[in-house]
Amino acid sequence: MLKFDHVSKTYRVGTFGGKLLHAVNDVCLEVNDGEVVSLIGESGSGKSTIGKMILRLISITAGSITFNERDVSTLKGRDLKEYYREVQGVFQDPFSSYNPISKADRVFNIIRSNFYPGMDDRDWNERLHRSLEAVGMNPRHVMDKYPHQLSGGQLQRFLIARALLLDIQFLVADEIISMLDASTRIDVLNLLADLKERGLAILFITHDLSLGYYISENAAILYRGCIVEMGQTEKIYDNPIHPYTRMLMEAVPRLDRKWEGAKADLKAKQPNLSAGCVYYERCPMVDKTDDCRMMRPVLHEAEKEHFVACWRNGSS
Amino acid sequence: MSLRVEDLTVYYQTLRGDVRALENATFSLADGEIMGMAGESGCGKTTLSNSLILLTPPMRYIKGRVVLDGQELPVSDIDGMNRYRFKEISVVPQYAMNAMNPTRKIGKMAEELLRSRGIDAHRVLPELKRRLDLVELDQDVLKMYPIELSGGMKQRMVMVLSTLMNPSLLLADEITSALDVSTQKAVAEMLVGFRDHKIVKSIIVITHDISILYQIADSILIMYAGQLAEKGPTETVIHSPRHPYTKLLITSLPKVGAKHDVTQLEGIPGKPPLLLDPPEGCRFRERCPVAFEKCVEVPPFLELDPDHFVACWKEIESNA
Amino acid sequence: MAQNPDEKKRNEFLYFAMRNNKLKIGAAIILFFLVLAAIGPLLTDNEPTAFAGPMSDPPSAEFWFGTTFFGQDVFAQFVVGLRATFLVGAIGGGLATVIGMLVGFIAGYRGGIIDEALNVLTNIVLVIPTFALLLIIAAYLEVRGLFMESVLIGLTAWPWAARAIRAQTLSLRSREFVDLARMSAMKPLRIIFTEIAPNMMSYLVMAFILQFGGAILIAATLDFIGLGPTTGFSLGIMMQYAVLWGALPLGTWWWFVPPGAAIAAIVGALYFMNVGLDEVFNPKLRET
Amino acid sequence: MRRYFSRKLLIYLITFFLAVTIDWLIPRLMPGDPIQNMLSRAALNANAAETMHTYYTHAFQLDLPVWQQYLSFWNALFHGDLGISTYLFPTPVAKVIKDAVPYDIFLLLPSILLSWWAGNKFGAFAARTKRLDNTVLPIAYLLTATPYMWLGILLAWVFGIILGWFPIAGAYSFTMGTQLTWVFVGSVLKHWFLPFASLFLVGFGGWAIGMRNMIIYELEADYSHYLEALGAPRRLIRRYAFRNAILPQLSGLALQLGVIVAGALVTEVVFSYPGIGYLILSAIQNQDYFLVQGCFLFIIIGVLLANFLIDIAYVIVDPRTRKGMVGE
Repeated sequence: MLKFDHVSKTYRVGTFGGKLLHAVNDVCLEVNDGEVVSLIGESGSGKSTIGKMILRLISITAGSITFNERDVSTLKGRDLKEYYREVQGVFQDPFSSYNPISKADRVFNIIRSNFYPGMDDRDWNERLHRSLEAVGMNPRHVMDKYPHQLSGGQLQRFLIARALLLDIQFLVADEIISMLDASTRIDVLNLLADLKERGLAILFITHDLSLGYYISENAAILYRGCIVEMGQTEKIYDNPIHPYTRMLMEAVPRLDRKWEGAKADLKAKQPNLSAGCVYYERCPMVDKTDDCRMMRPVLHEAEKEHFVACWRNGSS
Repeated sequence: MSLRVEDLTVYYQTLRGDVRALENATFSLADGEIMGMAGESGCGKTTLSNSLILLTPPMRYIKGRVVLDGQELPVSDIDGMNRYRFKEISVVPQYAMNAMNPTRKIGKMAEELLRSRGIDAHRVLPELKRRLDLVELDQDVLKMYPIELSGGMKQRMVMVLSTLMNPSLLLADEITSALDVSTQKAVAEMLVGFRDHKIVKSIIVITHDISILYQIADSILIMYAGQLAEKGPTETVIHSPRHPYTKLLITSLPKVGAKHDVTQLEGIPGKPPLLLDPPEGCRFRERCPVAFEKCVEVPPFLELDPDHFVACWKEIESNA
Repeated sequence: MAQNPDEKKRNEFLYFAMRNNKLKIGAAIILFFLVLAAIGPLLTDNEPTAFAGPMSDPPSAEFWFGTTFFGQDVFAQFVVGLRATFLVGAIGGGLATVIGMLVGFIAGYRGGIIDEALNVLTNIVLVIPTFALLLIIAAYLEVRGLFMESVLIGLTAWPWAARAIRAQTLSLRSREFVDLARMSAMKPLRIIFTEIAPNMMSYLVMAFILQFGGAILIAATLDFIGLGPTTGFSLGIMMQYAVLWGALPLGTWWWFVPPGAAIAAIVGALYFMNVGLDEVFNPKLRET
Repeated sequence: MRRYFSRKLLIYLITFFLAVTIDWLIPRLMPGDPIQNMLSRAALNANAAETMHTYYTHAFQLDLPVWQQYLSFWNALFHGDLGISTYLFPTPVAKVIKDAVPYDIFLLLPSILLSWWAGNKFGAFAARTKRLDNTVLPIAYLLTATPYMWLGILLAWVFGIILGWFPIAGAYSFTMGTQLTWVFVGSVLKHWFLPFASLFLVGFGGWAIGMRNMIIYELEADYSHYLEALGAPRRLIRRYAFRNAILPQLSGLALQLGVIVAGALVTEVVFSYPGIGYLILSAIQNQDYFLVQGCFLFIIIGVLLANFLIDIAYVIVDPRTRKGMVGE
């Protein structure tokens, strides 16, 4: 369905655009029909950039993104509109996703005026109620309200309902529950899982490992714009190979066991070498070779359905 | 060192009247104890921590006493509290990332702050340097401006600054939420290090992330809609909580290894009440699965097991 | 609930606006002068330039503001001048705000090269002492109407508004609801005017108020040095004649005090309203 | 750092080039023919006027094709030759301006800098308490809303005519020549005071308001709350807030120059103070091409230079921009 082919994105940064920041470099990724892939990375790893590139909110510097074999970056006017009929996104901050001065359900009206101008009221209300029920909300309680009168969880489910109004096949969920309270998080997650059963493909972007595990079959770990490990979620969690993934697994605070393992090295300098492995500076492995420093490791299959980008395959 | 808080009640003034953000908070903290304070957004944890050190408008003191090391803290007297701030009680604020004056060298700012509090900056310098090594910060950070430091470095610098006078109580407000997982672990462990090196006597760690508290806190206080729900040793609160809200909260956290198609987790239906006009009695009763007619009265915060306090009539009755 | 929360956003603004005395005082003064400008000429049957009475007569029952060196009725001149001042403010200020909005929105929303180019243009017009430019252009124009002067002022005073609006558009553009609008296949212009602009109403109003006041000051200064409208009357021209025809040595203060006082009062009231609005829109400035 | 200044310099160069082009273009479009204007004052008979006209047209190269005039204008500019003033014939424009400049600098520099400094101090002071804020600041609003010339007239009237403390015209009393004696300096100062006061007061109001808003924002900033939480005295918090609030006021100064120049121009007219403003006005009234060009050019250079100096000062004073550039 959706295919990333060596996609890169570079920004000019610094007060006068002196330096180049490789937000995303050379990413290859695939999401098939009805599949949930979680993209896991810390802040600054480029995961949101990837999400925005799929949604055509920012341009692509190199490589191509294809959706059902059509190149996304060349879509214009009517084709772009059709693309949005099938691909939608939900963002992190529910309160910033709504125009503060208008009612929350205005997002539905925008969809109607742009995508279903001809539809008469009866059909539209029926379609609207169906998608609201699909996200487990009672129209009478939630319609005709200002955003600040609804909870974060409700607002996010509203956006999912908005996407369901279209004939959506692919949803980009960019950190959609990180701003929600623990208690309402799970409802939204369960909703995503239900939608998956009904054939919706989802790219679930998050920084939280446990969330990624809960809902996705496949996962990709992102670090400084590169996919360092990818494959079946169980395989990655049970037998993490890349040193960065291993460090993440140890550092994540869990409720079932206490922290052990070495203290993280805090003196990490900013790696300015763009050639070698991006994790070179902080990599704890003792026998780092010249390859690590000079050549960027390529994703190769360490075991079935489990790829890793590390010359030493993490064997310390 | 010991902290005793009795019936502390603080409201927020707004146009539509007072938001009753904190109601009759009563708890105590032993010497050397790291207490985690957790709860969803708007439960009053930041109000409680702010009122211990900087109770300024729009917060309004209603009633309650705070006793630190046997001395009563004049929390409602903004100027009177100055004597205790920084020396007896200090804070690592939520906004630590931009807590330092951007146009001043960090060393210079620290010096002026110390001098303004009547402390000879020169005498403290060696100790300051020693603590920079403790938090793995290079000493020439003092000659740099805050803009030149990364998020994690600024966080640790503020931790060192706030604890320079060896306060007996340190309030650490959401100090890990803005950090990456790896720096988060390091900073949290450093906080414990501050207590172990006797830099501070005891710490209150405020966060919405309970799994961090499980790693570093000795005891955990759970709050809900401005009321204290439960306080107890970390192990008991996490693995055998007694307050219905804590139980639902812990079960709704996805643990690594929980799969959707295997174990479907449950959220808590409904949403926290607006505190402008909160429901009578226990404020969780509208969402509580075991609520019954007694819950219309405010449940007392009783010690049902040794050092395990719960504010819930169901539990009180089952205990009797 | 004490108040129906449904309309919380809107009446919170009204709630504050009604209580903000800076806003109320400013608005009252502006209203007073507007009324004066509207009904003023009806109160006196003298033509502004007619020789209606004794020369340099101090204010009296018959001539409320006294007469000029030529015996013209100062009050008649004053109210006509007021109209001109409000007109210049409206047209000049309005034009500057509109250009500022165009430049600010496009630069803020589009970004990239267009933003860079518009920024350079804004900086150039900001750095060039536009008043000296106006001076020369005005000298060139044989016949100068009030409208022409206002347009000229509008064309050179827009950078302030452009900078403020661009900054606000940039911050709003990164908000997620704009991305959501783009994903709903909304055209950029529609996004600007239905999503971004309504959220910065406060900025647009404040920008207009500042441009309105600024235009009045520039126009009065131009008129004072004789480069104002050749047809019609304005407060600046009054002051020019007063100084030219020795109002100072003669001590006929009633000739030059009222026009200047009116300008200072109007522009001052506008700035006062602006601060009041600022307090209503961002609570930080409100005295706790 | 280097790129930052080269980008800034680029903008100033483009501005200068554009301004000079406008400066050259506009007088050319002036109605009427300046040579004719000049000659008509000489009241010559018909054919003498005719030959004089062709001679001067040639002398002033007005017969050359337009682009050649433009090029010669640029190279004359670099030789510092701004042509001959027809209004004050035959003195060269450059000399006329050179005489007027000292008065301008003497008037503008102190009034701008003092009003900026005093306005900021006063604005910070007024932001301390609600009572001060509501009683004292309205005066600042009124001051900044006052047209420069009106304040000048008022001061001239009250202090000049009624009280008679200060003269209200010229730069020094007409009875004495320009020689360096105490009496002369005394007279210059007395003549200078009212225009200075007028410029000072209007500017003062504007800076006070700007500072009041800026300092309130800074006092609400996170670093202020942090200092409060650590029990730092109000004095230190206010000092830091002031230091950070003054920075935007510095860049504000650069942007205000255009408005201040207009104010100075008009104030000079009120007090017939022989600065560039007074000069440019009389040049326009006498349609003296070259003098107008020269004055306008000088104003542009002055404002651009000031802007550039302020930009440099800003980078030195504000570590954020300086360090920001060097950072990642």
